[in-house]
Amino acid sequence: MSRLHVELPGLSMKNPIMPASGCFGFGKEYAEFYDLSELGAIAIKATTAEPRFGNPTPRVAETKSGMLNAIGLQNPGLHAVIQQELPRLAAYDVPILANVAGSEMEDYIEVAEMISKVENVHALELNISCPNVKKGGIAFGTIPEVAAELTREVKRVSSVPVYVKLSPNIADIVTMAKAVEAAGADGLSMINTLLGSRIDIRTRKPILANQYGGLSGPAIKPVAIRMVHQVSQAVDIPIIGMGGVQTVEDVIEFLLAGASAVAVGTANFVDPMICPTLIEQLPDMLDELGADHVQDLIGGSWREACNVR
Amino acid sequence: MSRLHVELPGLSMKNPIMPASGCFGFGKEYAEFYDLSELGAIAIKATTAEPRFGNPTPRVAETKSGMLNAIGLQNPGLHAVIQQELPRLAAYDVPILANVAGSEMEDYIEVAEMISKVENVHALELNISCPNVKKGGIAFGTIPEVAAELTREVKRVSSVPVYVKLSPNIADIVTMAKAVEAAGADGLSMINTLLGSRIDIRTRKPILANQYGGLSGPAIKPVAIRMVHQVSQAVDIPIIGMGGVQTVEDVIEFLLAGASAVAVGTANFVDPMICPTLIEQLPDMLDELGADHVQDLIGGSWREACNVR
Amino acid sequence: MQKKRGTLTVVAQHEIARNIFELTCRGELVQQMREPGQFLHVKVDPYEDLLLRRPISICDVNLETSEMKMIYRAEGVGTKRLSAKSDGVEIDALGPLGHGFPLDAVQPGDHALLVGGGIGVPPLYYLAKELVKKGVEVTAVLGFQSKQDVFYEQEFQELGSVYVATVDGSYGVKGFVTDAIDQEVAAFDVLYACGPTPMLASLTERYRERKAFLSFEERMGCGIGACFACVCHVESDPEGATYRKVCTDGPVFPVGEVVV
Amino acid sequence: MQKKRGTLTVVAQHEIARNIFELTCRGELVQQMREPGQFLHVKVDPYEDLLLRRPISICDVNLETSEMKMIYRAEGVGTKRLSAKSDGVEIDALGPLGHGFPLDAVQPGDHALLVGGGIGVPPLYYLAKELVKKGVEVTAVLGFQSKQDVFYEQEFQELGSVYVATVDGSYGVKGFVTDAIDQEVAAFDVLYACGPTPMLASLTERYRERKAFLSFEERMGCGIGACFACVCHVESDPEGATYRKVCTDGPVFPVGEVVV
Ligand SMILES: Cc1cc2nc3c(=O)[nH]c(=O)nc-3n(C[C@H](O)[C@H](O)[C@H](O)COP(=O)(O)OP(=O)(O)OC[C@H]3O[C@@H](n4cnc5c(N)ncnc54)[C@H](O)[C@@H]3O)c2cc1C
Ligand SMILES: Cc1cc2nc3c(=O)[nH]c(=O)nc-3n(C[C@H](O)[C@H](O)[C@H](O)COP(=O)(O)OP(=O)(O)OC[C@H]3O[C@@H](n4cnc5c(N)ncnc54)[C@H](O)[C@@H]3O)c2cc1C
Ligand SMILES: Cc1cc2nc3c(=O)[nH]c(=O)nc-3n(C[C@H](O)[C@H](O)[C@H](O)COP(=O)(O)O)c2cc1C
Ligand SMILES: Cc1cc2nc3c(=O)[nH]c(=O)nc-3n(C[C@H](O)[C@H](O)[C@H](O)COP(=O)(O)O)c2cc1C
Ligand code: FES
Ligand code: FES
Repeated sequence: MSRLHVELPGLSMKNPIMPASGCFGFGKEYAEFYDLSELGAIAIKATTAEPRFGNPTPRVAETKSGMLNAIGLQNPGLHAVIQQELPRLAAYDVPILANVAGSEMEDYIEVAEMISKVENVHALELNISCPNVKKGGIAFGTIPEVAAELTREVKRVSSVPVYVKLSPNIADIVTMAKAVEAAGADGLSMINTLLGSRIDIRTRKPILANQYGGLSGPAIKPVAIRMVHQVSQAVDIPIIGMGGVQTVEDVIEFLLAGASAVAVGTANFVDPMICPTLIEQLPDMLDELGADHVQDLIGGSWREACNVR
Repeated sequence: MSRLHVELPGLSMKNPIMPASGCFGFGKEYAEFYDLSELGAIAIKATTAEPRFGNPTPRVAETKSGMLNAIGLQNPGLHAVIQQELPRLAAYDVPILANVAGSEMEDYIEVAEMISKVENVHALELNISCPNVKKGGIAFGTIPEVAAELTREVKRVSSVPVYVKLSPNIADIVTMAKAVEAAGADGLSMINTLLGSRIDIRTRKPILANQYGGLSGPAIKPVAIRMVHQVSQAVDIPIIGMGGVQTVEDVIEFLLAGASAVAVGTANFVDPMICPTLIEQLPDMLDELGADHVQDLIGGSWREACNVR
Repeated sequence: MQKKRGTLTVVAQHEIARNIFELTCRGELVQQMREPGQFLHVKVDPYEDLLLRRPISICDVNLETSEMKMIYRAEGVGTKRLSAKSDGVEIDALGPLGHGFPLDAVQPGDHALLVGGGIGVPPLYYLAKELVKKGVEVTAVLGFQSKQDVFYEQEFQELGSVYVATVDGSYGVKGFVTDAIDQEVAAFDVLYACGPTPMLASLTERYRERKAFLSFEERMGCGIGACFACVCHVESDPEGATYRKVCTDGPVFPVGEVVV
Repeated sequence: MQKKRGTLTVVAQHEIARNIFELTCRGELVQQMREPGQFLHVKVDPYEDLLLRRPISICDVNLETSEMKMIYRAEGVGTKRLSAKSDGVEIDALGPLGHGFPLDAVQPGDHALLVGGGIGVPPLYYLAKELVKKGVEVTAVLGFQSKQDVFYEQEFQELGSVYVATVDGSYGVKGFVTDAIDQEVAAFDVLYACGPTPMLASLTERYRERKAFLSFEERMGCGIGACFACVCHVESDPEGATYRKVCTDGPVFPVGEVVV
């Protein structure tokens, strides 16, 4: 077994690196830069039952060491994803994590049931940051009971393991993580974006047409590291860590915090080659840190045995 | 009345700029750089009933466009603040906002009652981000009912207006803001720091001795702007906005978002002259934006009349 | 897999009008810049506070010297930093990206009208050169705010007729490019334009039935089609889920294809 | 109000040992650098991704030319960026900050022992020069990891006797500075030291009763006493609320004053 290999529920990964959902489309664009089979896994763009155009533009704004996005879950809909996007990805030797979104419990269930049956979908990632229309727009991801119920329902219909993608916009991430673990989640993805805004001082209006958007990039890494560190010590399911990863040192930091794999989001926009570059740099980094295997680092910031060597 | 003057409960400010609590000590150090009377107000370091040493070091860590701190509310205690620090500040023509902290309701009440009686204390700022020892370490600032109760109790004993300083580490900042407003808060300060962490990949340990710390600086500005934008539309009390202010454009962004005054924290460490520099730059910026008065900008991103001009 | 990312070395940088900079760079990547109207996605510097790349049009290309030019307005923090780069500095660029102006829409002997507004002028220059090379007659109508903002009038003059409009009337025709077209331009076979949205909107209204190609701007994330930041509606389904991406389907679209 | 912030212009920068850089700067601020052992709080560059300043000791000062030297190890991201600065670049510095080594603790004719470990060596150089100027005899014991890390041996030799220790024994005495002291140094009137915490701890243990001054390191925010980042306990109240700030009360403390 290679020193980079990690084994997560449903995802047998050559290495711990995957692009994060929404930051890699369905892979087509990046396939022009490198062979997608090099990746540990791919998290595809959020899929909803129906096609969605998403929010009006501008949809992105830059912030210091970060960016805001309010794409609004634009995607071609479940049918097109199954018919067109997933078959194209089947050409690569890489497990797929299908990000599932919706505005009602039923939407999630429909998408989860159907998409989990596709041969090259190896796991689902429930995007619980979406506002629940029926519950007055409150995000599924802010109330542990609601998130747990959603997890349970999706687990019931899914043919593959289910990861729940946690939103950082809450006071107590540990309670949330435990609730979805208890509801049957096979793993966690964290973190999604922090809710933010920027105002254009000349137009006096928010830059984003949607007013608010999700903050990602290096700016949020400390929040992500803190949450992974807290949650990994409180749950028994693996964590896909993300938020601001740009360098191989960032990857190590997430592993030490307690992530079993690491997703790279915004950095793909800055450097389309970032994922293969990080994968290439990992072995030397392991040597430098005196680690035989990526797995020796997981949770190393709090696991005693790990710190001793 | 000067174009920079703003009038807030208890704080008659020559200009909308004040240093943020904990980032300015009790002013002594900055008095070596400029005349403190130039400032709109001063938020002094959190004061607790007893002297506190705070957390072990390292207490700060750098993050991309931000920093983490876990000072742990080090301060000389109520008595020394009243005897030594406040009298020294009385020499300046500047209103003082006294930041009050504690780990029990009674601590807050004691400090609030005593410190609010000091002549040159013009308002209190309740730091509700502190963990409540009796309630199992849950921060006062994460549960609206608890924050409201604290606000009510402090209002009861305070001789001056009370600002409540909100923590951003919650899902629903608007509910929190409304709860403390209903409990009698005269104003809001927002935001305090986001909880974060960094791990040293060589030692494999969190850089901060305390493991977690508060994230401040430009990295968090989008979160602060979003929260000020949301809350200012939902409450009728004024907001002192803060989080990542470094430039005069940032000041304007906070005003447009809905802040009535702006506090500058971390930037003082980078540039000790930042506050007077911003104050000096404001009039030209108003000219450039075609604004007669700072007050014309407050809430300009959502107040219709303001956008028309 | 064609290489789409490279390092460009600054060869020269000049302020050619008020806040308008002409940046000349050299690098291997230039060999791929064969389609006028494409753009580069530029990382202003290696520092991470300005996280995103900036889209800047390719203004001129010299395949023999492997040199290319960009022209940009130093307005925001990124373009201001870019304007401080001096000779020898290396710039990380992604591109050439997107679909440019279709050259096969004109025949030798045809008359092409090129309409540029402000910072939309640059991509038209490389286009003009390629059109002239092909034997197409070129007329350029360039609009600016004021006399101090005018640039590249001379350069376009070497390739065909040029009419300048300024909003304040301090130079050329007073008013917008459309005023200059009305006063100066008789006929044309194809229209190519790049400029601010109101300009594109009025050109769309006027020339919807003509052979016309417009270059659009939108805030971008990736620049390569992956993030869905730069999406616009199409006229045939203005409220629906059909879309075009400015970064990959555009920035140049036939008139009437996308909602301005 | 004495001005404590200024711009220093890079005059020269050299790598003088493995990853060790000597940076020479010129500026008005230098005129205030009269106390060996003080430090500058340096903003590595104007970009905001590296938000905080870096504390770097003043290593040498030439009041006539208004030039000063810093020596630092390029290890983290900030010092690496600093090492790329070339002549003419301007650096924003706060300082001189803190309390340095007390020169009045020695009399002409006294013998001072200066003990430096690795990147703790630099501030001792300016100290050595000032001591020699005062007529004090100087012996320097400098500790490094390995031969490739040794720097400034020659410079100290011009001022007095020098003994070098390397941990791996590849140069000088094998072992720590304390081994070199044991082997080479007979007596001294006052000890001045700067280096890693374990070194300061063992010097404290040995020389607690002597006249000794140690320079401490702590992560800093403001560097001027306002943020309480750099606080340490005092030996007389090791668990209590009494404290010293490394940035303003230190970085140099009499032995036994603060908890190592
Ligand atoms: C296809 C295309 C081609 C372009 N060609 C040119 C050109 O040749 N010359 C030129 O001067 N400008 C051109 N622009 C506009 C140019 O991209 C912006 O002026 C530039 O990004 C502003 O960056 P800044 O850092 O100065 O501003 P900031 O406001 O600091 O930028 C912050 C963020 O907003 C984005 N942004 C701000 N304004 C615009 C804008 N108008 N369009 C797109 N993104 C924006 C930036 O890219 C960045 O991500 C082009 C835009 C597009 C989409
Ligand atoms: C009073 C004083 C004097 C110093 N003098 C020198 C000197 O003359 N030469 C020299 O090479 N080094 C000196 N140091 C250490 C120097 O400050 C650090 O090596 C430097 O800050 C590391 O910055 P970085 O960006 O390379 O590392 P990073 O790890 O990227 O720095 C991140 C943050 O941590 C801080 N930090 C990291 N390591 C240290 C450290 N050891 N001490 C304090 N802060 C740290 C940085 O200042 C920055 O805020 C001194 C430290 C102090 C407190
Ligand atoms: C443009 C953009 C689109 C995103 N879309 C999705 C999405 O569809 N589903 C999802 O779960 N997360 C989405 N995210 C969040 C990312 O997957 C990731 O959690 C977050 O950006 C933090 O990682 P980063 O800092 O590396 O970008 C999106 C992020 C960005 C920047
Ligand atoms: C070192 C440090 C100490 C702080 N101490 C306090 C404090 O004692 N009380 C308080 O309410 N906020 C404290 N804060 C929070 C700031 O007042 C401010 O809310 C926050 O840092 C965001 O602003 P900034 O990004 O401008 O720093 C502290 C912040 C820092 C960086
Ligand atoms: S900019 Fe990312 S899809 Fe166009
Ligand atoms: S670094 Fe701020 S008090 Fe010492």
